[in-house]
Amino acid sequence: MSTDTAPEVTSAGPPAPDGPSRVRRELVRFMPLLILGALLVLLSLRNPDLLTQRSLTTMADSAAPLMVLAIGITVVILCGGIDLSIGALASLASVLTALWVPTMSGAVVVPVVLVCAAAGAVQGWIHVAARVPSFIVTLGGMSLWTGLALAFSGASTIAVTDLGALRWAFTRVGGVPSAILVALGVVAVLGAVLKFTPFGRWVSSIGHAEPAARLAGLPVSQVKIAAFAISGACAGLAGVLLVARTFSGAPTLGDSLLLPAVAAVIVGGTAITGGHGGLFRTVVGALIVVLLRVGLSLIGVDAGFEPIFYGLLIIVAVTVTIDRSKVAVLK
Amino acid sequence: MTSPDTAQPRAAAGPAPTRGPAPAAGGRSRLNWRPSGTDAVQTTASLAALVLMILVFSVLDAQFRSLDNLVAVVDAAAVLAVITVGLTFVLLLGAIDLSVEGVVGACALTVALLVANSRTGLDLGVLGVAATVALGAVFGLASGLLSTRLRIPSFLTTLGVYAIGLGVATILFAGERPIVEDAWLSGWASSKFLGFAVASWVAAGAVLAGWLIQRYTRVGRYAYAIGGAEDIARLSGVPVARYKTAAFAVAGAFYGLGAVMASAQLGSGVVTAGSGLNFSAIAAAVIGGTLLVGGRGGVLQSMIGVFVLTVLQNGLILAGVSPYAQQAVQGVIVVVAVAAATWPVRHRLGVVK
Amino acid sequence: MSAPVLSVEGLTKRFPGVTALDGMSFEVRPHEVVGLIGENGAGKSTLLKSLVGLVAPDAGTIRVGGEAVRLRGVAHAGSVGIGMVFQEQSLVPNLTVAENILLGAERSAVRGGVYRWRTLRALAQEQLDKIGSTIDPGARTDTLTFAQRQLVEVAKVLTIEERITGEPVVLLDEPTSVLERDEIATLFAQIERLRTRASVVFVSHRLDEVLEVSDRVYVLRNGKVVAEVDPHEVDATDLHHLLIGRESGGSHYHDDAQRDCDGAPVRLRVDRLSTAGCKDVSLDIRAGEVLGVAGVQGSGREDVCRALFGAIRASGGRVTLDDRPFRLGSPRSAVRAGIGYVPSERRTDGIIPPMSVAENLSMAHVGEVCSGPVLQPRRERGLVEQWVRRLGIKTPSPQTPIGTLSGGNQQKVVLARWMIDDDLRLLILDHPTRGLDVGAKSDVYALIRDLAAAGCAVLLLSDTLEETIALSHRVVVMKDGAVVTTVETPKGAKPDPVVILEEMV
Amino acid sequence: GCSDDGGSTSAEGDGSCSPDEITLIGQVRNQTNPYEAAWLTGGDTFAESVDLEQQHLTYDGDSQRQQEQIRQALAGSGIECTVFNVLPNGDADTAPIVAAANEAGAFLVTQWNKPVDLNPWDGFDRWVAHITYDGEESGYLIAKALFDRMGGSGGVIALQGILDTSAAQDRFAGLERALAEYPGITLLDEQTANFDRAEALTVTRTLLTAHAEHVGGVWAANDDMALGAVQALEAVGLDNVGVVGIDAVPEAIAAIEAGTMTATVSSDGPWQGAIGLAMGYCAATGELDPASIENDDRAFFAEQFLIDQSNAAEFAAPELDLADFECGSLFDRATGPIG
Ligand SMILES: Nc1ncnc2c1ncn2[C@@H]1O[C@H](COP(=O)(O)OP(=O)(O)OP(=O)(O)O)[C@@H](O)[C@H]1O
Ligand SMILES: Nc1ncnc2c1ncn2[C@@H]1O[C@H](COP(=O)(O)OP(=O)(O)OP(=O)(O)O)[C@@H](O)[C@H]1O
Ligand SMILES: [Mg+2]
Ligand SMILES: [Mg+2]
Repeated sequence: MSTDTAPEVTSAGPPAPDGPSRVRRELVRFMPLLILGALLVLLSLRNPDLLTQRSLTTMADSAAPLMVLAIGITVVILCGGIDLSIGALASLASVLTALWVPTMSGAVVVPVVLVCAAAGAVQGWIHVAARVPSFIVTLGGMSLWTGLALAFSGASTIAVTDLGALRWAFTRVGGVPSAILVALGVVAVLGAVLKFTPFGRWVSSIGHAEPAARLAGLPVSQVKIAAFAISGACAGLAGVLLVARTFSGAPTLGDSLLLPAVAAVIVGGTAITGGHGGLFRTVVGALIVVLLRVGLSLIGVDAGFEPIFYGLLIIVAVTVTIDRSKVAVLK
Repeated sequence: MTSPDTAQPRAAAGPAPTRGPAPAAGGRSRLNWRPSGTDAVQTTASLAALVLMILVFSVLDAQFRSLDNLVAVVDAAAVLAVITVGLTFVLLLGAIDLSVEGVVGACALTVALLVANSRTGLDLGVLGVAATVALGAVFGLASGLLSTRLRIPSFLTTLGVYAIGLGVATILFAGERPIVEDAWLSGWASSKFLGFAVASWVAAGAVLAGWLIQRYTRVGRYAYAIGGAEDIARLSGVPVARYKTAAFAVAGAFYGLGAVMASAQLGSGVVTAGSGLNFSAIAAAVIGGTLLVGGRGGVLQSMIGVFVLTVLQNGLILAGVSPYAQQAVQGVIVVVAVAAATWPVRHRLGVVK
Repeated sequence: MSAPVLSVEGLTKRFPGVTALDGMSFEVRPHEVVGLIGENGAGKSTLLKSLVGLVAPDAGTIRVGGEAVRLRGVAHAGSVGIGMVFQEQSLVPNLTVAENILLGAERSAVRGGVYRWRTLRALAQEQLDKIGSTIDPGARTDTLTFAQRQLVEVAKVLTIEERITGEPVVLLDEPTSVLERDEIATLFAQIERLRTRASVVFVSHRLDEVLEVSDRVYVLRNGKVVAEVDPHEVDATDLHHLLIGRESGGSHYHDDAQRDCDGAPVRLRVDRLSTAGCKDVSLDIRAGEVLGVAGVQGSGREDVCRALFGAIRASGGRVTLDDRPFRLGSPRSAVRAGIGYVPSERRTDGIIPPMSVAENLSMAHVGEVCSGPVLQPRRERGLVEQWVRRLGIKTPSPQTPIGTLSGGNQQKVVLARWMIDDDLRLLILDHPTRGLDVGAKSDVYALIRDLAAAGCAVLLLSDTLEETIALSHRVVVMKDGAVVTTVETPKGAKPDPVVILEEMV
Repeated sequence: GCSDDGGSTSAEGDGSCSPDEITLIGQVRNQTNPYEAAWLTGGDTFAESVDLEQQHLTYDGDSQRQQEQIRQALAGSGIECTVFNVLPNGDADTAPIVAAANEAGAFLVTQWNKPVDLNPWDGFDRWVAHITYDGEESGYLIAKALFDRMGGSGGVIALQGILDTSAAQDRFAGLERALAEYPGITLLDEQTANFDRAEALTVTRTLLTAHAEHVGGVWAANDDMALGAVQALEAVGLDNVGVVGIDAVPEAIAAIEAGTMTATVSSDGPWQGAIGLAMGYCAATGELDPASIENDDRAFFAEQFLIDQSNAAEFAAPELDLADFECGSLFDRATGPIG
């Protein structure tokens, strides 16, 4: 929604091919990484254990499901929408995984991801076809998927006894937790699709200026539905990762990951209004959020002060990471 | 060409003529003859959905249409209504507020510790309530200042303020719940006036106040301007940052009042007094037509959403829908109701995000 | 002559890749109307924006009433007496007209912190009365037409008269580009009236208008003043010459390039098309033909275009494209069938401002730069550079965000977007030259001629009747949603605009 | 010091920690309710008695966060001498916590939630014990107290906890058992209020419009909901309705003394907070060998007390008896195996 009458745009200007602003531009780009490093150093001053290799890999491992969720919703946010159903969908996925693992073994991941992708696509379709704001559709979706998860699981936890089938998602490959490799694999695949096919520009075109994108004949509805399907698929995969980690599926297992996932997207510097941002930023954002979530409790601050520090630090983090030149109006 | 005689027949020619490729996100798009904005459609749709829901439940369940139940619905909606009024101001800006539960938690403890209670020797009464509302406003002010001065999205500032509020609440709680012993405040929940709980009247007053602020003050009008087109508001010399901050502060004051009401109802200062309220309030506002893009809807529209949610919850319980199924049913009904009501006019809608 | 109320010395503003203002000097004297002309991108808007504090100059001084000032923003500029109507519309869509007119200056309508709607409305009405407008101050702004909104903007800037006791300066950046004849006349009358009270800076690409209202005209090129002329001593052709810095070769409209298409097959046949704004419209276009559609606001001609492109829903009608039935669906299906559309509102509907020139150019036919589903950046760069050269698009690089280009160059990118399709069958042009300078207009005319010569059918809606007649083979006249007549406008036998005007109203 | 099945005490680090090497960690959902706050206070008291400090972890009822915290804590140093006393968020969360702690070699006591078929003796030599209360029994005890107050006839409303927790399900099963024994009592309605006070208030309020005339009692799966129900009853002006809950939070005991509530069941938060640490501490110092504990004691129901007006005063200010936490008397409150 930037007009050239907006002061921000005037002062920001386009990126110069080179020149002094280039350094600043690169700095802005890597700011999320810098802040991640700074936070890590800061926290490890209080608890040096945090900087050990074991601790760092554990942290990366912890971040994996959150990262997968956040990557999925990044695509929807880039389109200018929001998907509130990802947490509930991940929970449903965990229930389905736990239910199907006995019969399907390791192959269970395929149907689960497909089902969740379909669930996402249905939400996308309703949003597009009935023109109901994505907020409302996915809000409804959230309740529905939770309800289904409760129904399928009989409102209880389903233990997975045959863990061998999901061992691939919870082991180490050359010292690196496989879950984080899975997450990075998703980033690589989706990142490639966004970068090397027109899909990426369609997504940001729609996020920046949907009417213009429509009038240029872009497949706006299809892209939006696809974005929701991707988000759903990622939620499904995150659900599988959760099962591998907790040895069980439960109807509310992933619910609490919704807000941290959106926070990861924003801390990474993707504009919540759509258009500008990217997956790499979200990866770093997820790491920052996880660091704050676990790091703070381990440095031993009092119960009341822990959330206060969390609140302050997350504000500091985003203050530094966000690229203000790319968004005219911050909402 | 603006002569009334040429414009009139067109305007009267039937239900708002098709505008197509509907106004851009900023709304600065081509000719548009009637206020057929997305928000108007949404509001009508929600109202229709609400009426439909009431009719269906009334047919299904005799209890539902009883006068007692009307009172129950209104009383149940009171706290949510007050919170939603506050949140509406933030949504009008095009911003979002996730701090509700934290602010309500901190304020709930504060009010319980300031009025006559089981823990502190204080007995400030009305003054305590006022101080709590002011504390809410301070939290809102913090959200607003952080968003506008640091220029970061409200999603995160308010998430941060939520955490801070929760921390403050936890510190104030200190392991022991302060029980409210102030008869006047407890009376908000237990005494009735004209059949409704005093708290419901307080809520009604708050809604009225919210509507007056929205319509007759700069904070209210500028919230519309900023939400409609922030850059243009700035071009016109509106001190955008100041009024954005003010809108957040107004919202915070309403959260403070909501916390006071919740404490009165719960009988003690509960850290989680606001649990679930943030989400319900956003949902209520959006369902009513106060859209997240800003500049659309308003306090009264949001109230439609509040009643959609409250009636739905009430009706499902009375209709004996199993608790297991309630969540699913609730989600489906909200989507179906809004979608069905929007369906006939969906082609008139602009960019829907 | 009296001392200038506003003067600028050595003003310089550099944007990455361009110098928008290059040591510009210029002054405005009391009760004077100063015309400002220049090609797209000459720096006119940048100059005016720096005068209301929206652009911070890199060097130079701005003096108001002889005193050097550093303007901090619109509100500050307003307080020293400078008000502006922006080139892009700048009203808040969801507020009432009254609120918009007084936005940021509603002090007198607010008492004790309470808005008094009645007073607000009355104050706004006063401003509207000045320009003789019948717009309802209580109407929501997004229910107004584009032109009505332009008038509201003018009314809004006039509030400066009441706010300032000294000598206000009113800056008008292309206020006329979307106005109709009589509205322009009202505006000019206003400017005349203002002259007794204030000074005016007037920017327009319509040279005759500038000559008509101005006391003095500055000609800008590349951020510098290249000439200062007395409008009584020059004519439009001289200005044209000064403006583009070269002889204008041949006719403005490239009349010679119009090719006959009498024998060509019918490309598009529209039979009884109806939408909410038009009823039973039938017309046909041949391959290689430019069909103009004339009509006033509300004649329904926009509806016809948009319905053909699938941007709005048609309630009835049959369309054949190259004798095959064509289902009106979405813009996407239209594009796939070989139809292109250049929307009138470039900033919101035409371009995606933060994205690059290259991305904006290739977006509709991205298949041209892909193999399989994979983008080929090298092929894209080649294609984009080729079109940038071919159309003379001025951009620092193909990677530059299109939002920073001047209007004319943006429009050329939008045209190129459709021209890269070899099988483009029909191009719908909705006010394609809105806001373009004479040079850019001429370039766009040439492109339209080329397209038609290559066999593409063109459906043209344009700002002025002259332009419509000059470019078209035939002109369909619409009124109140229906076709009233069709006028042949062949090469060498162009009818008088008055003939068509009579049918329109 | 990795685990080897069977759990021998000879492995390095097993039971050979000197008292000052030991780290004590207590983890609960949050410190924003009296019950869990009291739990941590109990843990602190015990830690003090052995000259240590208890590290507090709270996860805000967020399962993922609990896992993240535990795993991160286990990635620290000196793990073989670390003791965890954990309240898993739900049944699902116990298995990964147990697996991770056992693998890292930390001593662990879990409470409340555990899947039925996961047991400490199944090769988890570091998982000292699992302690819980017989939820079915608690639900039954308060139901009986309620029904007796109602004179064995009338209608009750049931407020369930978070549906997918075994605590909620077991307690409700207890209610059903009692209902079967009291034919004069009818269950008017059952709804979930998610263990939440505010929600309980709204839900009860709604149910009262339908059942105000017939309701003689409200059965709630915890005290918080019971207190919410009390407020709802007050708001409608019904004052002869019995309300029962579980947890024995101070407010509920006060309410029982004041007569607005009928009964609750004590689960003794301070004791729970201390006993888990004590068990782990004894195991770490070698005074207690987990492998030698009887299965019946490694996963047991702890003793619980019904609190009504007759004995409410005794429970108003619960005090820890440090003698309960001597290594020899750790299992005194065990009433039998889970199941
Ligand atoms: N915000 C900006 N960032 C980068 N370049 C800009 C910006 N604004 C203007 N420019 C560049 O500055 C030059 C002058 O632009 P300006 O808008 O002043 O031209 P103009 O004379 O008003 O043209 P037009 O007739 O099209 O309105 C152009 O090359 C334009 O691309
Ligand atoms: N009395 C009035 N005079 C002029 N404009 C008004 C007046 N009241 C509202 N408006 C304008 O009408 C538009 C809608 O505003 P608003 O949401 O306040 O009104 P509403 O939704 O139609 O009714 P209500 O305020 O009663 O809910 C706004 O742009 C507002 O500026
Ligand atoms: Mg300009
Ligand atoms: Mg222009």
